[in-house]
Amino acid sequence: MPETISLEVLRYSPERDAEPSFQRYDVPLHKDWVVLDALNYIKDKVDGSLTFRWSCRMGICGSCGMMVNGEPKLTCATFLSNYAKENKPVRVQPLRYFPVIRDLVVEVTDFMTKLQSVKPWLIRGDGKPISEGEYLQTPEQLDRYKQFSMCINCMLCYAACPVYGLDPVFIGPAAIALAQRYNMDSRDEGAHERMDVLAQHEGIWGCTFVGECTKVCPKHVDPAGAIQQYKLTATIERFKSFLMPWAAK
Amino acid sequence: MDISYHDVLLVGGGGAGLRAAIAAAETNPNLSVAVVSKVYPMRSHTVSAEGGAAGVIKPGDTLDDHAYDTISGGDWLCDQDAVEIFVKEAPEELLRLEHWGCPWSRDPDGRIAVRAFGGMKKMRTWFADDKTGFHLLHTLFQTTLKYNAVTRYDEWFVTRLLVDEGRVQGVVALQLMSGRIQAITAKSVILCTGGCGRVFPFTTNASIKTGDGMALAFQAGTPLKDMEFVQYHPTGLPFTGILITEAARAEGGHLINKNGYRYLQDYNLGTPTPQPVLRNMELGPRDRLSQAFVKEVEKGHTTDTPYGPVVHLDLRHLGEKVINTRLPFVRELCLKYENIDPIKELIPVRPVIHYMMGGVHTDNNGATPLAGLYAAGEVACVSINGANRLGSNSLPELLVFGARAGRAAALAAMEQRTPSEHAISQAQDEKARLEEQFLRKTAGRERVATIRSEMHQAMESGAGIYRNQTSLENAADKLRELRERFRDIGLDDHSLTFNTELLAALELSFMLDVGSAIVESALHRTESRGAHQRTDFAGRDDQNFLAHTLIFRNPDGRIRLEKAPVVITRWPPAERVYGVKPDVKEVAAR
Amino acid sequence: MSDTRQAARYTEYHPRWYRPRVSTWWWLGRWPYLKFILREISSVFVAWFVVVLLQQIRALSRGPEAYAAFERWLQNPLIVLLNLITLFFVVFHAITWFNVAASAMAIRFHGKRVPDLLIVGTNYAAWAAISLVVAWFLVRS
Amino acid sequence: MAKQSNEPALWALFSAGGVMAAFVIPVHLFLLGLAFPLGWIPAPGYEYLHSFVRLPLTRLYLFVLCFLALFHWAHRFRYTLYDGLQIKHLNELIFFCCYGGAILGTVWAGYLLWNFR
Repeated sequence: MPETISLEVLRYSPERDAEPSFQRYDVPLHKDWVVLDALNYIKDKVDGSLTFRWSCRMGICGSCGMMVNGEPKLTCATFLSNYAKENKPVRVQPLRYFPVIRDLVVEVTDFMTKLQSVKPWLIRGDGKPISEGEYLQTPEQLDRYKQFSMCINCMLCYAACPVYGLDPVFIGPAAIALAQRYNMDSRDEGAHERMDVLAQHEGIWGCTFVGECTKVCPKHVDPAGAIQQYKLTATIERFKSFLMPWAAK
Repeated sequence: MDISYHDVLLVGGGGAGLRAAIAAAETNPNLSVAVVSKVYPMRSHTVSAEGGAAGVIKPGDTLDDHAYDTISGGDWLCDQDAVEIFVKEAPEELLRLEHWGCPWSRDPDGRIAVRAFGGMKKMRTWFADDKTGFHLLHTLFQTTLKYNAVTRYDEWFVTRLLVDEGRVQGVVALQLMSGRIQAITAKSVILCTGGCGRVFPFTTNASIKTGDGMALAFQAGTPLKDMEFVQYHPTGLPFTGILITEAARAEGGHLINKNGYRYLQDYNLGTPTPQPVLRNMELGPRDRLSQAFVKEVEKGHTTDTPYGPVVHLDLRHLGEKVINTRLPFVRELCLKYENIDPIKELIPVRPVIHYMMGGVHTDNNGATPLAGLYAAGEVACVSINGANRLGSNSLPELLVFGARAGRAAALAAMEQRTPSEHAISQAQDEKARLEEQFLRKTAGRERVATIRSEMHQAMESGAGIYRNQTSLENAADKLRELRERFRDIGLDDHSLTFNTELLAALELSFMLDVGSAIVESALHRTESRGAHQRTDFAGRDDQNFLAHTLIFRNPDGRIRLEKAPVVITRWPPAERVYGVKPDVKEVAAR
Repeated sequence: MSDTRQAARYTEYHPRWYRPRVSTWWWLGRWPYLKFILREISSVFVAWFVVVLLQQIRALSRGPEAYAAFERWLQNPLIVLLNLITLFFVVFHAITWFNVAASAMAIRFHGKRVPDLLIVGTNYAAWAAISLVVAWFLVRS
Repeated sequence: MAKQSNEPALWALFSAGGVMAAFVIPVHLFLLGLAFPLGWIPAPGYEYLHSFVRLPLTRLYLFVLCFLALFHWAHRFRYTLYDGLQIKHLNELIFFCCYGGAILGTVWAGYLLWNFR
């Protein structure tokens, strides 16, 4: 194993640069180091102006998503040694399809707005008092939405989604999966409200099932599956309201 | 300068901050509530909590049992009135989370499931697999999205509190994206910035946990309480410091030394049993387990690795099914970060800085001695954790006291009051200071990373699991030196756009303050209690130290220490007894 | 089609950010994207098959001579080549379609999700069976 | 309430067509386009085919196959053009060409099969 590895990191300063460019750094190659460790090494020892987000370093806070050799990755869980044998610099870029604020930091407001737009909270008509205890939910009922509740909002799925890249009005994988997380929750009664948002062209219908969102998801949420399943639900609902208009709310 | 006006301002968007925001908004929907957070709320470190949240819900368990476990776990330094409030309100808060959609793990009949946890005599820890903090934080965050009264300042960093006329009037904050520095005023300010694990080199804490709120309060003259009590979690992965949850031991994992021996039996923690027994062996409290590790190192019974000595956590006998269904995150972390499969292999672990028992001095409603200033969560010290926090008490703590602080702050904010001229002018001064000290200065010679790493070393060698007068004084001297050198700090980055180096420098400055508060408080307490173990003062000294340590910073910068009484209601100080004899077993039933 | 479209919402105040336009040829760069486009293109060949089928029906209804001409047309090397490519694409369509069937339809049985492999396997088995039936009708004469 | 879109219907047709196409087109095409013309398998005679297609059930099957396969094509091709070529301003035109083509093809199939003698 060589003792150092080269990184090509995208640098962009809105105050200085018209266009971004790649800067090359050589960093020590330790067996336990992930890409994020290399970036921190650069920031601490070489160039304090290198800019990126990170926090927990254990794959749960969702801050450190970047493109590593063209693939969306959590850099805290991407080992440098995996790239050592390729003998060419590891390319680190900001998440694709998002506007770049600076270096490896992208703009997140659009994503946050989309999360909010699908009403990701428990909607219930009755509102039982706390004193009456919990809403019952069997392990099987929990299992129905569990997978969709695992999203850490790292946005790798958006960076993998060409539909979002081509037309950012698309609500996108994570937000739709989150809506499904609540739709499938046995305690929730808000599916109808959410359908107004999801069943638009910008919602599920924009998705062409490229399927990459599911492949890059570090938490195995399967947003592509969520969207396809919801297409079926929305279609059935639509036919129901067409055939039985009196039954629709 | 731009000024925004709110009624209640949350500094920090983690579990406590979001819970407080919702409580404030519900107390009075007409109030303008704002959350200022240096990261997007769902990135907050609450997300990393794994094992669970304690709350009495099952038949056979009582509030008094929970209170007793908490108080004895805290080595009688807990305020017992606060603990009584805490254990009573914890189940209500956890149920509220359930009503907001938190995916708590369930029993087959659909009721909330509970698991065993360290230091707890009964099974009362609610959990969502081993990602409890993650689910709790995301549920809270998603629930706040429905409150339109809550304004968020995401990725804004608070650099100081605005204090005038004896009360807090708001904060000065820096917007990372634009570099804008402005005053955000409010009638009540609640600090919910979490702990300060990053003062130490080896910690489970995320990079954002730099003690910001503690330092902000300290600088404003508010006392910090019990700062000498820093919790080591006995099972962190070497190098990364990633936490392997206590739930791994609650499910039946064993800690073994290099001879394959369950060494905890040598440290007055009971005797090995085939099934996990509550308050016994691996389910003893964290302070005692971490201290046992140091003794094992001294005996030469640990295994050496490039990242220091380790012992091993053995989960293999639990089998694939238990590991995959109850501890999936443990397995994921081991596979991803250590290339180890706990189903087949031993997990190397060592104690790692995990939690700050001490914090901003507050009363049972989160109010600090400074009017208008509140604190809740890890940043605060109520104190329910005393000298050692029990696992799974921190999540309910941030809910209970987050909600209380939110309500109290909202009630206080209903009075009419406008920020004073002088407070606003402080914001101008702060802006000028930041520009002069960091952004425009080009001559500085010290690097942030150098000072930070020297601080880490000073803290680890001076104020680790075992301390003494010499080690602490050396650390104190070193921190004073670093504080001096910090004045000569120089940044590579003078940009206004997302200047993370400026952020790191401001955080370092906060950490230097918090670090000295820890060291000075530890020097002051000449006894050993809970997580504070002095080799030169072995044993608990209730005569002199059944008291909280309060540390103040005077306006002239000098430090002052005081003692404050511990509230004892129904549980007079006694010896902490852990472990059972083999004949009186209380088997943790599954 | 564009009805109540709202634009993507970004923060109001921000520094000049960098936002490259997605290249028209975005799908050439990565194999999974190319595979996606090929999968989508398969629909053209599905349509081509319908054209061939309708030609056959038309020839059948016009009598034996017309049908013989149709059969000669099918033997034209260009048509054979085109049909060979078509076969590749329709098989590609079938495989990609069956492989994602499990993720598109979460089927539950007794509260447990049916394993993906079982769903996909059932699809392949049905494919084989249906193909045999269709073939039997066409070659039994 | 958002405007009721026709996407559910179009998607349902696309999906049904996709299933149909996946299950039966490969074998049809293999026999009709390759195996018979190249003589790998003896081709069925005119008489047999003619009488077979005259069966109402066969005609219904062929009609459904053409109808669904064409709508499958229309939907998928429409989105391929959107995504692949980024010609968003031509959305309406693409929409009418694709589904219009599918409707024409279906009408043609219906005409041929209805009048099949």
